[in-house]
Amino acid sequence: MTTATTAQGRPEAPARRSATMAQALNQALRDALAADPAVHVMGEDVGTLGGVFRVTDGLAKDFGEDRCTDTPLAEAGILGAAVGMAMYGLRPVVEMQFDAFAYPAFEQLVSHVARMRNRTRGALPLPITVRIPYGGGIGGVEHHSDSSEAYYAHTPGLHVLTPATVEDAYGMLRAAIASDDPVIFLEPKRLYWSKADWSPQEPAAVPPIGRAVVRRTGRTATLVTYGPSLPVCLEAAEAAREEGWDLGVVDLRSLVPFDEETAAAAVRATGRAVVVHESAGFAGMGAEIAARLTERCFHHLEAPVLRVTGFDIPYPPPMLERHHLPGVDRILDAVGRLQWED
Amino acid sequence: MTTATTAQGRPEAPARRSATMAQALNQALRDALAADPAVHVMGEDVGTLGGVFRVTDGLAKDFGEDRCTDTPLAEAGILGAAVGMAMYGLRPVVEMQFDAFAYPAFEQLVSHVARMRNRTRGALPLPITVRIPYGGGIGGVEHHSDSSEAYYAHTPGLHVLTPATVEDAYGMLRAAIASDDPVIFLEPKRLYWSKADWSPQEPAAVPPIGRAVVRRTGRTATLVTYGPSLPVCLEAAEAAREEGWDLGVVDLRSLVPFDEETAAAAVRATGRAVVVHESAGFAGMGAEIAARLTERCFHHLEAPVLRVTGFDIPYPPPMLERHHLPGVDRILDAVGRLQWED
Amino acid sequence: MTVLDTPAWRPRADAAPLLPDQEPYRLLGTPAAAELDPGLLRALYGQLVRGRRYNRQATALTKQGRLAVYPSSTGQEACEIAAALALGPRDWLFPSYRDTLAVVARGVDPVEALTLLRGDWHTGYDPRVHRVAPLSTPLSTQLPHAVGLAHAARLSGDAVAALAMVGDGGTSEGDFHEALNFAAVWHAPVVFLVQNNGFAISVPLAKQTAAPTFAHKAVGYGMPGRLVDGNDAPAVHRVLTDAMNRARDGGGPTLVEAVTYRIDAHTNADDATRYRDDDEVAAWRAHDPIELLEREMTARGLLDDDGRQRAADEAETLAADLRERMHADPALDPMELFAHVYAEQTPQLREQAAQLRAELAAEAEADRAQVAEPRS
Amino acid sequence: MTVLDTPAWRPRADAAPLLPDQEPYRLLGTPAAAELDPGLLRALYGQLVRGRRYNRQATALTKQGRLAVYPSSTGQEACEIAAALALGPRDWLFPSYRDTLAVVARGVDPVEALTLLRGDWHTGYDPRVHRVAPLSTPLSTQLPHAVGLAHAARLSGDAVAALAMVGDGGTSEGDFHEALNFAAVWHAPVVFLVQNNGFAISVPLAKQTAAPTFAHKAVGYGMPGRLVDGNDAPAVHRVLTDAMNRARDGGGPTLVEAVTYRIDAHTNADDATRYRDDDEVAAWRAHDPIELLEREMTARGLLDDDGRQRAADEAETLAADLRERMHADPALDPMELFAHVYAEQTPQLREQAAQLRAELAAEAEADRAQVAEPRS
Ligand SMILES: Cc1ncc(C[n+]2csc(CCOP(=O)(O)OP(=O)(O)O)c2C)c(N)n1
Ligand SMILES: Cc1ncc(C[n+]2csc(CCOP(=O)(O)OP(=O)(O)O)c2C)c(N)n1
Ligand SMILES: [Mg+2]
Ligand SMILES: [Mg+2]
Repeated sequence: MTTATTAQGRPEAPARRSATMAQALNQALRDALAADPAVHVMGEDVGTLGGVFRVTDGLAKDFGEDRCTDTPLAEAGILGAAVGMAMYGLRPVVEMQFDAFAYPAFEQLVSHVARMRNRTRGALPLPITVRIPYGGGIGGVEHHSDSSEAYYAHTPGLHVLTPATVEDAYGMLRAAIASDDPVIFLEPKRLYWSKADWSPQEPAAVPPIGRAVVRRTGRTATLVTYGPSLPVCLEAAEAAREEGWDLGVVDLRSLVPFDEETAAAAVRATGRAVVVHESAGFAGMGAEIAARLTERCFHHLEAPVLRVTGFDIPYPPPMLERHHLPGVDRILDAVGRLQWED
Repeated sequence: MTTATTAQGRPEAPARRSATMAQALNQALRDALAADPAVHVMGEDVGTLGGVFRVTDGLAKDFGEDRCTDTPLAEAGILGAAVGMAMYGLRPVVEMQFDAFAYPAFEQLVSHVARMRNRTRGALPLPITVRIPYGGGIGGVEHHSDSSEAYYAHTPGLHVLTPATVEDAYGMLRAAIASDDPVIFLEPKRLYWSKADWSPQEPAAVPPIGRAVVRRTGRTATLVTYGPSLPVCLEAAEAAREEGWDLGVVDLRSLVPFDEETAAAAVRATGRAVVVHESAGFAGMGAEIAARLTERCFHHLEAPVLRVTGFDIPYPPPMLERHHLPGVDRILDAVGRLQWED
Repeated sequence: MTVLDTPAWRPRADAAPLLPDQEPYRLLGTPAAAELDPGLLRALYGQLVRGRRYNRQATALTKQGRLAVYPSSTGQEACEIAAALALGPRDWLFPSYRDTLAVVARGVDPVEALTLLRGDWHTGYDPRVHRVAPLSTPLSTQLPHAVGLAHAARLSGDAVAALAMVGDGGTSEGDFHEALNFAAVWHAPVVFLVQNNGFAISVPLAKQTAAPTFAHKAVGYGMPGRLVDGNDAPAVHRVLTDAMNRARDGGGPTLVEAVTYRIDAHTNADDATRYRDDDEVAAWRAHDPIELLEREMTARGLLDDDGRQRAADEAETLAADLRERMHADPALDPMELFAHVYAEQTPQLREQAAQLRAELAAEAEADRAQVAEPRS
Repeated sequence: MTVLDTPAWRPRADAAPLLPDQEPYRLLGTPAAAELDPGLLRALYGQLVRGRRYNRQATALTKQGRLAVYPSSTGQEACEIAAALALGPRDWLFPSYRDTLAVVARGVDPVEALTLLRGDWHTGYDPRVHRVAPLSTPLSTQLPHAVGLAHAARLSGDAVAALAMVGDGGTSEGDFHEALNFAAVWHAPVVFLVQNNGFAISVPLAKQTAAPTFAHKAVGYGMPGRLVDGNDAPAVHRVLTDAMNRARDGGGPTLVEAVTYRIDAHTNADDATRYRDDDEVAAWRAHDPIELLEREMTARGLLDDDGRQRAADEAETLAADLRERMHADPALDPMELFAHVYAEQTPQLREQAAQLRAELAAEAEADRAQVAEPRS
């Protein structure tokens, strides 16, 4: 690749450069706003400040406050207003400032966002994207580290996505905004500053909504995970080599729709699986994954599908969160319990 | 038993008489109010009207409007006020008028009711009972038939109970109100008018919170269920005899805490299990039950634990609800798919 | 610059013009009534009579098992009809669950308007055709929708206003508050109509609010509050029309409280004698919206026995049509349960749809077998 | 009986006495200040100075990694301190997340008050001891708690009032609305203090409300609204004390808006220059709560250099104690994660606790092994 020189004499930006997930998300919003005048970004502090995680940085300045709007501080009102805007034909992209602060909007979400298309026989689809920074691991105080994906995944009518890589952050957010259905877009807070080689000029294409990706193939057991737990699982798979284990890792990416094909194929290949996520385990997303994969793969399973999840406790204070979060050791313990002698 | 005659010359009420679940619940509230001045019943239309299902009938008259209070129409406000009342030392019993109308209170529930004890190292326990008429099958229009148990069961800090018999309705509600922890008390709407031999004078003792009950032992497969689906499962077990199947039925009663012992023992005994509930299956309570029982019973299982649940759709309009609800045929189909030839 | 110049210190609006009058605005029975346009009065009258008849017919349909439930607006017809007639052709209506009359008066097919309550689907009409949002069951949740739609229209330079309806009980919900605040901050072209009918099911006003009137809430948001006699159809129409014009012209939102009364029980399933006195009902029967209007029109020579009869006949025609069409069983397709959940079915839904399809086929098969094999 | 006698029609309260004055209530710099009790002024002054020092020290602790984050109330000390001092011994305080100063002024240990922000537990103090509810992170959610507690006390014939604090941003939440409405309907002994500091993080007042003032919201609930200069400590104290007395005496709730300003950024992690002008900050620095009080006290001969020094020294002692104690690592027991979720652990939690216990034991074992075996 040669280095071109622009009219101004500056070397042209290289096609690939390093970007954080937050930057890729910002670029996705920027490109969506530029591509479609119906797209409107709204939420608390998303305008002048650019969001507490700076994901909306510069958007109000570049697209005007009517396209990227600081709303009053009321989450039900924000989402409810977005419903009306979508009824008019806009494509609102709502930011909830933190996971736990989306709860006030729960009724609007469950009773309207998820149901309006169905209620009206398709007359009023709601192309709303609800961006929610979620999960722990950033030393946040109470109410700043919830993993609420199970609430949303259990609500028919919603799509639930969660990217785990910089590429996916961009590609999946663009797809979410382009979707004619409401999407809960869960952004793993602690990956906001994760970096990758990624070009805003030529963002890599990513698999569509509803597709899981095998991040690593393995022969001895399969880790099934998503969002903030993906890097932990990849690390665990690396560490497992010391034990002589060859672990596969599936990144679900999309919780609804759920890509059973990909996940089940990976589990069948190893006959053993551990589901990993951060949220409380009881009636969590991992239960669905384990139950479903067991239904699909029962006769290939050498052991029950195990789960490594957060404990069934309120999210801990920051100084104790490391004990709660699924870490490499806890994942490897579970892999070890997959009854190798059988 | 001899028939005694009272001073007034009327024969004394027989010790056993027929009662509906709604009546038993009313009696439980009545007895709780009489037994403990800290108990306060509150909600929309619970006072003068006695509740839209008449579960609080007569309580305001007999205990005064300060003990059984018609609140303003605001569910978050109701539950939030109950939190404060509990902080003062009262034992509020909150009625949410219908399942879907509890969603506005979701933030208060998840962020405070479930967490206050933990947040304050036990200093502020919240002995609040939240009564929620739930589920379908009564021809209710939209938003009147939701099964929301998975949202609550996934929230650490809450107990989640659901009675399926008249005896349990009384006994479990008394236990819920007596509990020092918050209890989500899910009342199966369509069982409100179910009847049993039951005496308000001598209410039968029932197993404590956290205990499942085997309603029927079987040898060929086990149905694991709760709440409104219990009668359906019992009916299915009866019908299964025609096929030569002997089905056991476990009534969980308590979703949190979860009685793994009882359920797992029943499943191990048959090696085959079907989990039945009304709510949407995806990431529903059944996923937890199936995953957990599989973990516990894997080597006893001849087939994967299957689930028969509502579809992953918004609750249907009344004229179509019968297609959505798990019925006897659908349950028997699942039992049939448990690969008998294996 | 001193603190006195900073926004935190400076009042953001002049309170006085936002406060409602002490007495509800009325036209009927006042000298101003003489100026009212005869065409408007005739239109209101015809609709009021039709509306009342519709309520009666729908309630009868519940007894015949043709409707799951019906919340009648008898006694409140002036609010319902005036609301519908205050809308411009491109305006949007956001009704609450009791507002079927407004929906029908807006032009929605009377049978389609009852779909939710009949139970064959949720919303029976296409909201886009007459610009009528679905009848909202969860109280007050439709109010932020109205604000959002109005705001979107305003952003697009589109002179569309929204009229959102809510009950006295519904004002207690957080969504009411959030919607009004968003509307005021965004200067959105939306009008909120509180029908204060004295009760939320069984709960009377005194247990719902301690405010002087609901209209007084407006000042707390920085929008004007208006109080109107909700049984005076021309008065409600005037107040709403003015507010809608103001909204469309960029004047921002208005909160209107119409004082009225629910003559029937909460729904056909409710027993209102459990919580209210006959006296009170009688007092309101004596302040009936149709009679009030009849009196005025008769005095002005705009209505005679013929006109009364004509209105009654039209109402009868509406009722007969409703009765007839509601007695036909709706065509139901269980497979539709899976058709509208998403634009494209998830693999999970495809599988579940296949399951139901197979079950239905088996059922049909069994039915056929039963028909073929006569009972012994 | 006519409709005019029915509750739906009749205003439920007289609006005029509920409306706030146009100008915020002030004492300092007015003739009325001469009457102020010297003891009160001294108490306020000492606390204000300590409070400001506490804010500075806590912010410094964030830089040293000893606190996860700190939302300073510098500039708002008059509200914080006056709120605490307006409480009777048996009253309850319901603070918002920014109100650590009020909590400390109420008597809670300054280190325990920071537990949440240090991160060793959530609420670090026993709320029952000083009758201080947990610092509430989800905005406005504590307001209905205050109402419920006050209501419960009233039902029990217990002369206890609650003071609930919220920010200008927090007033937009539905919980604010529902709490005020419940309070008014129940006539609960609760006082709501809105600290209007001009911003909700970056969002300025004009994007938060269009109301004349927040105090005007009161009339919509049927309670009095009071507006006060939030940097005038005696004025805030007077208004809150009156309202609390009124509440305790059965007079019902009051809404108080204190106009003030957040001098520091939203938290140590925030960059306030992104959204506000230095001019505005400078204007408010010139209306500083401590200086306003100093000026008055100096004029009245209640404060001299000695007194100033004494206050500064006491503040320094507080800061030194805080610094020292916060530099010690808190004792942590991971097993406590399972101790308070329920009164009695569920079988599931017992199992999970056992798992963590085993992991900790294995970790400890590994640590011991590492210590025993010196690195090569
Ligand atoms: C969020 C919510 N809570 C509760 C209900 C149950 N509910 C239906 S109507 C009603 C009373 C409504 O009163 P009001 O707002 O005054 O309207 P009206 O019935 O008088 O027209 C209640 C409590 C509901 N539909 N939605
Ligand atoms: C329900 C909820 N939504 C969002 C947040 C995130 N948040 C924390 S502070 C804040 C701004 C609060 O502004 P204001 O109420 O004016 O209080 P101040 O910070 O000025 O003291 C926001 C949006 C939250 N804590 N709770
Ligand atoms: Mg009403
Ligand atoms: Mg503020």
